[in-house]
Amino acid sequence: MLRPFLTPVGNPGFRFFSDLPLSLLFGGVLFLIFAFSAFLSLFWLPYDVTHLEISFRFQGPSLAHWLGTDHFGRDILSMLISGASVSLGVAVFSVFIGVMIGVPLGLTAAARYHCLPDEIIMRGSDLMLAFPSLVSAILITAVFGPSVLNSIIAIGIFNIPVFLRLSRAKGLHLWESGFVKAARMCGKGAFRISLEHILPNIAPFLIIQGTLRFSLCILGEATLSYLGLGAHPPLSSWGRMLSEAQTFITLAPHTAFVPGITIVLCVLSVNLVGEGLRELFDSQRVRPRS
Amino acid sequence: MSLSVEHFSLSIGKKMILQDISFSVSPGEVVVLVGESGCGKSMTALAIMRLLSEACVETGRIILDGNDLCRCRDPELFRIRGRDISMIFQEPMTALNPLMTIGNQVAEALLVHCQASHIDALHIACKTLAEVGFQGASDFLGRYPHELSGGQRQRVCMAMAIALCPRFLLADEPTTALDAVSRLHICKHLRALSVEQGVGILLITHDLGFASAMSSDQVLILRTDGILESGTKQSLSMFMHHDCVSVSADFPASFRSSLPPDPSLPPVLEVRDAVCEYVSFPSSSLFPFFAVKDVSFSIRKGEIVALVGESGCGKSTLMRAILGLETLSAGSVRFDGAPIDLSRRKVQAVFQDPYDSFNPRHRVDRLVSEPLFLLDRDRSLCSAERAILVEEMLELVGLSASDSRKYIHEFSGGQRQRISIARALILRPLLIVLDEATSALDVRSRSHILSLLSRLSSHFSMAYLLVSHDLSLVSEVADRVLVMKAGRLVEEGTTAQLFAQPSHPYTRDLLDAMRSLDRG
Amino acid sequence: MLFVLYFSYLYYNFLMKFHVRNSEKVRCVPASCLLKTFAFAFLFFCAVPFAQAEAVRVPRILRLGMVLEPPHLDPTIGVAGAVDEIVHANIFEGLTRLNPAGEVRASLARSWYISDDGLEYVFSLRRGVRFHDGSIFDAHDVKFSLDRARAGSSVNGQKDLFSDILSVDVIDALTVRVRLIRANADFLYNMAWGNAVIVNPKTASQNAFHPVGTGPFAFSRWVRGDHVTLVKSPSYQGPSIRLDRVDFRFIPDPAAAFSAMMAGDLDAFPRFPAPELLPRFTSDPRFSVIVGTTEGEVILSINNGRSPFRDIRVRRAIAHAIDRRAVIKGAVFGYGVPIGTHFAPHHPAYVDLTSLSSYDPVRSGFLLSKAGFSDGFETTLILPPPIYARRAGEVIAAQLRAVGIRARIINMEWAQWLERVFERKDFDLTVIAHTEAMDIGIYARPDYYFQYKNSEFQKLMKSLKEMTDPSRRRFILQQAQKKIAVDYVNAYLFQVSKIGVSNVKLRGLWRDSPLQLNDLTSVYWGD
Amino acid sequence: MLHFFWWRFISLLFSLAFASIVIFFILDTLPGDPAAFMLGLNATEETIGALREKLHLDVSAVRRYFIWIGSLLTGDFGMSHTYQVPVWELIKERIFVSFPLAFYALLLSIFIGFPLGVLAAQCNQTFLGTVIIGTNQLGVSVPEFWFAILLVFIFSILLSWFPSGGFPGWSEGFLPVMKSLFLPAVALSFSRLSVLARVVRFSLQEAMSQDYFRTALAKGVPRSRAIWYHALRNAIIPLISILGLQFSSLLAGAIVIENVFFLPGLGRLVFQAVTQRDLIVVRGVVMLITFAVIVVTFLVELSCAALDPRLRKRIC
Repeated sequence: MLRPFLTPVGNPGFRFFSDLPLSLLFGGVLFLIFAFSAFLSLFWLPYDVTHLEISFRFQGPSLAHWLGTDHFGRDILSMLISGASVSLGVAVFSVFIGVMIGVPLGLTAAARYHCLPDEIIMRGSDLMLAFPSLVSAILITAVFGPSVLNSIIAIGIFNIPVFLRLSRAKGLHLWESGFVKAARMCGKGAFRISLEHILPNIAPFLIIQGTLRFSLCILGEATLSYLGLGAHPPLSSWGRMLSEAQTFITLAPHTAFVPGITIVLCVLSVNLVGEGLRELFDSQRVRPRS
Repeated sequence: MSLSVEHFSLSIGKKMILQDISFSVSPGEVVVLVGESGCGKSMTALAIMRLLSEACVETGRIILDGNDLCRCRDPELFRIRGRDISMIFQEPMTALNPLMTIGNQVAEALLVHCQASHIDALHIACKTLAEVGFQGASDFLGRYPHELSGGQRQRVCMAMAIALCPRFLLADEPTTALDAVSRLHICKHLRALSVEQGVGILLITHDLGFASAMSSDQVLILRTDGILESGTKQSLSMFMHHDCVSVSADFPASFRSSLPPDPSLPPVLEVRDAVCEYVSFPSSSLFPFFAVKDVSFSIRKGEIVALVGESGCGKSTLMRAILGLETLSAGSVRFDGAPIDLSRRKVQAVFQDPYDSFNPRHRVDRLVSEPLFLLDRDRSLCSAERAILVEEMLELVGLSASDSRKYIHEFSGGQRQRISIARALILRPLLIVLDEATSALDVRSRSHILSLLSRLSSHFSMAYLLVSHDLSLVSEVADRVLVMKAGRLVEEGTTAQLFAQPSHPYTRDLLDAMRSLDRG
Repeated sequence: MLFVLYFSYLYYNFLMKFHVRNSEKVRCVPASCLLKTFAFAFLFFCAVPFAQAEAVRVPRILRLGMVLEPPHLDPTIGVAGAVDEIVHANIFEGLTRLNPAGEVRASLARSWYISDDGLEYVFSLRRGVRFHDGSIFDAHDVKFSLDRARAGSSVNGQKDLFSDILSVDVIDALTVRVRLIRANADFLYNMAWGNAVIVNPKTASQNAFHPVGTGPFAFSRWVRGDHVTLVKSPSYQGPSIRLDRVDFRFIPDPAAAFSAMMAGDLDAFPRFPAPELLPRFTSDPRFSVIVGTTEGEVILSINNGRSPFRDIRVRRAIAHAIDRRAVIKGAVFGYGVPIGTHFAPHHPAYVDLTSLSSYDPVRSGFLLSKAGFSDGFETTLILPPPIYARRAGEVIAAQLRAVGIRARIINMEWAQWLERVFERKDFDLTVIAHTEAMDIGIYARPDYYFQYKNSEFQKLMKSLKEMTDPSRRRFILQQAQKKIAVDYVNAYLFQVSKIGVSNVKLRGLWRDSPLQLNDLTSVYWGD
Repeated sequence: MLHFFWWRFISLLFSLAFASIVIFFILDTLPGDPAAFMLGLNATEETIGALREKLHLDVSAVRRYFIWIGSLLTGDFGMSHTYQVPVWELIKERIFVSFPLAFYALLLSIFIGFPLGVLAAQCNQTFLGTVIIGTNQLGVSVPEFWFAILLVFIFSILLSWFPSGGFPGWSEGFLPVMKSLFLPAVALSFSRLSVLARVVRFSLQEAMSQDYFRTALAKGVPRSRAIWYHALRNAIIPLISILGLQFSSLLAGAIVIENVFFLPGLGRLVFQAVTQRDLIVVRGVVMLITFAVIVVTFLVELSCAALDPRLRKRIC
């Protein structure tokens, strides 16, 4: 299924590994580590996150606990691993919401250029962009109670206008191209054209924008749980570990630094993957001209 | 005092572009560099101007007044460019900075080189613009590039290049994007520069007509594998037969359809006083802008009609209306008596830019079989039938059946245009609209495409509507010619009659411009 | 300051260097004039803040830290503790006041006479007392304040404090007679509460944001979200006040509170929110740490009106499943006194009943199986925002899970907790601190949120109200404590300690807090 | 200019009206009763009832909306439930914290982000280029609140160069305010300057790959001048729209930073108002921020149109 998306547009030779930009390789490996640990946390954890052993409190990194223990004596490494599943899960689903609602709207806006649906959709997306995203996320989680599902919705809603505008801009550009004119001459409707011709060609841009929004969603989830509006206690989350560890920063600095660095590394890996993909697609998009 | 290139070779990544080329240009001499598209002609010019991207690996020397430009550092290069050597580029539409006025852009070269004050720099700029053919240049100074036509922009580029009277001028295909009239002006000015001001000109082009018109002293032919051959002026006809630059000499005589169109049959296409108006959004002018005004004509079965006019005369709007991509404000377009949306199967089109008219994500078989979607409504073909039809079409246009599994980026410009024709033919339409189908191709693939079209026309007795601004092509191919100017049909007639005594003054200008270029 | 100048000089010639050197690889940076503006603008915006010298401390000014910002400054509206922490005893005074040990002392009422049947009180008021706006204080103000508090439309948070008053009569300018419907031994104690302060009729309505009282300090300024400033009131007749200005600064975030104290931006934090950071203060010679008691009991409230908690065996199993030591260590890092019942341990009448609900998971499991829940059951544990509740909740959930009670934690904001738990009583378990003084009486209210309806206990509370003899009152209180402990109404966890951190040179801060107030009358800067 | 201006102005009003409706009815569903919240734990039923009555919370939702819109137009944002103070007073105080902070952070991110972007665009393949791009990636991926915690830990607790937070009030003079706003501004601008640098790099590289840049070089214009006059002028337009977006996100997005530094800004006011279910304050602030954002985007669009002669000609 991926073949059509990844077919090179420009240079014929597409040797897999040696051709990939460095940032994609480095980011990809790092991200796989996080993704694997998130997947692993569903089945196995080095230590049981729910078991509190107060006497083991604030132990530094040691052989038993590689990254030390927090203020309840829980192992920080296993907290991070189980936190990874929450953070990545929330980010994946909120990007999913953004794409599933944003892209179809964007394509219809592009298809119906200069008439009513386009205006309404654009005004709606401008309004959504005008809404202060963090304030609204707080409102949503406050109204419906803090939980994973609510933070997914709260963050997901603000991905919609981003994908909408991107798919509309790229779509408009493609509607002027020759093969769309040919398709229109074959009597294909706007819906079929959008599906067969426009979507496959804007897929690379969506993928790049998707990775960027993915990293922003991870940060968003961390911020929400830092404010206490994210996942509930049995589910550990990076943001909440940070907010709890904030008061112990002088007593046990590692409890504050380790989750912070994990967030940075995870978001950095996703950004590097995004940067690498952009380089990959840019190098392909250059057309050999006479 | 000459510009000489000695044993220069250039490669990007692993691909060798230029192999050990040597030539020299002395002041007052016109050197023409000819070659197929994509053989690296433009790279030579960019190499001389030291404007190549970082990925190029060069060996050899480029000598100007004794010092080697390859070894120069940036500060000396800034002094040399513009003052001793300057260049004109191919794409006038993007060569000018959209946010700066014409005056400033031309004056900038003066400001930078001779630290002149802004006022007298503008004064000199105004003088240079008048020199290159702008009447009343002073009011052009304040205008922006998007307010000018292609020809005017190219003249501005020329003004920029010659503002400081450089000793050498590189012109990289200056006229391909222009129409006949402005091409003639550019040619006159270049010739005046070399003769009167002793400027050494290196002209790069793939348009033989223009090259012979420049009465060049030296002609160099760059082959696709990067090796340069030199020919003298007298042996101009010799390289006419060179395999890579064969001209229209081997045109199929039988192109024009033998039997005259039978008047009794109902016309394939009938356009009755079509009107297409644009109310451009911000223009507060009272009368709307008319792209097409009261155009009526008809095309009969098997007839080849050409629609000619300068760019911006509304011929492409009319073509889009005929193809059903745009709705007419008034009037009607009929195919065999039926409106367009009922008779989509009867008309197909071949577009101008081969690189833009195919979805890069689809395989060739899916591209070619796209029009079969029209059949799905009444009887849907199974995939086996589709495959056979596609292979048949590919063989018909001279490609192999195995090509159907490939992706479009694996084909050259000429091959893509063949696939486009295969796509148009698959439904056996009555009329094929050729929207400047060959203007983006180089000479050789253009002639192959035209011969293919002639074979198909005689085989399937199909009608063609050829939309073009290239009169020499029209005179060879079309039965009848329609001339359009500013949205109106100013003249209509058979090719022979129109070329013999054109009635409308505008047609006469077009023909004179074409003839003066051909005679050279 | 020097460091910044050097840094911006580096930045400036770093940019200029690029402009001059036209090396092949690194192209030059844009025109120099624009470059200079960048460098100098950077200098201005970064360097300026460093220029400020260290703030010098003026001796007669006190900067006090507080966790919550009060919604308003009128103690007679609502019951937000933060209001009393600022205004009670500083701006407003009641008829009586409490000393650090919690005993009733004279305040605006110089002395009082109580009739034998305890139904009539005659207060003689202090002479020459003025409000901060200059108007003279007299009996009419007392009558107005008491009538206003007990009126039908009153919005006073502690309205039942005044429910026993029959009438308030002015005898002369400085004497007031108050008649009660039924004898109430706590009446004088109640008059010391923040809700019973005497207000000036003319300014009563504006007290919310411009309080006018008779106390030693007058209101000066309120920068919402940051601080409230009080200044010494010239018209105060009482003991000499050795502070000219007091700033109450609101710092909700414990880490920010800690860094404010360490950075020297605050002089004292009477109720420091982060017990875990105290070792840093005790080891630092600049600070002194005072650990006292408060009236706040942290309990695990159980919804007695909902199954399976109607069965006392289940409630008892919960009580035995919880290890108070671990909860205190986990939640407040050891700064808490275990309690076996809903009563403050520092009170003379306190009975230590912790043995009734000692940590015994085996018995807890046995009790659960006897009650028919051998493999435990699912329930929810609702936690309000304060940090002690969230941490204690996690420890308790883990301990309950050990005996098979799987409690799902739900974190809630205050407003939601009040509406769902307090008003609609739609909860199973919740952790909460009851900060009102002497509030064992809430178990006698049938409509209270843990829905404990026990007629015997209600009779006890009625008799306590009418009993004035102290020894008889202590006996009744002890019986009440035993009753709610034996009935296992809730799981009583620990008494909140008052952790006060202050500058070592500061004298006169109260160790304990019988009421939620910061009495600054006796505070001064030592050597 | 008129045609475009009026058309955009009407759509501006339309978005504002639509925003006010959406804000009002979303906030109306906020559970939790402010009256109960104010009266605390031991309140009895009828006191809560009395207070609800006093704050006229029992009028129908639609009528309340029109009362609110009416008062909004006359500039009266209504009375805050918890603070018993006109909302506009509250907001006015908080604006003097949030706007200078947002402006200060924006200036910092411009003065550091812009040169970085220009440098990164030029020295693409060199060591310096990869270093700058690396720091940009890092800057974007650092969570603001964690960076703020680090700043407080290092600069105010360990080195005690800066106050750990709080806002002395403009009456204390310019320097102490700037000193207290410096750390929050750095925390806010750190991720934004990386985003700005990235945008500058991309749009500049895009402009430098255009033909007119090559023509300028062919005219003998030195590279630095070519970059400044040709490439940057064309790269400015995407830059302005990014700056517009950043300013609006600074206004409300600073909630977290205001929490860490306990600054009395708009963000924290909204956060506290939401937890205290003070509907009128929440509505007032969200309406103000949305209005500011829509006006900023409107101005950005106008300046983009004014800068680009192609649009300017089409406008007037």
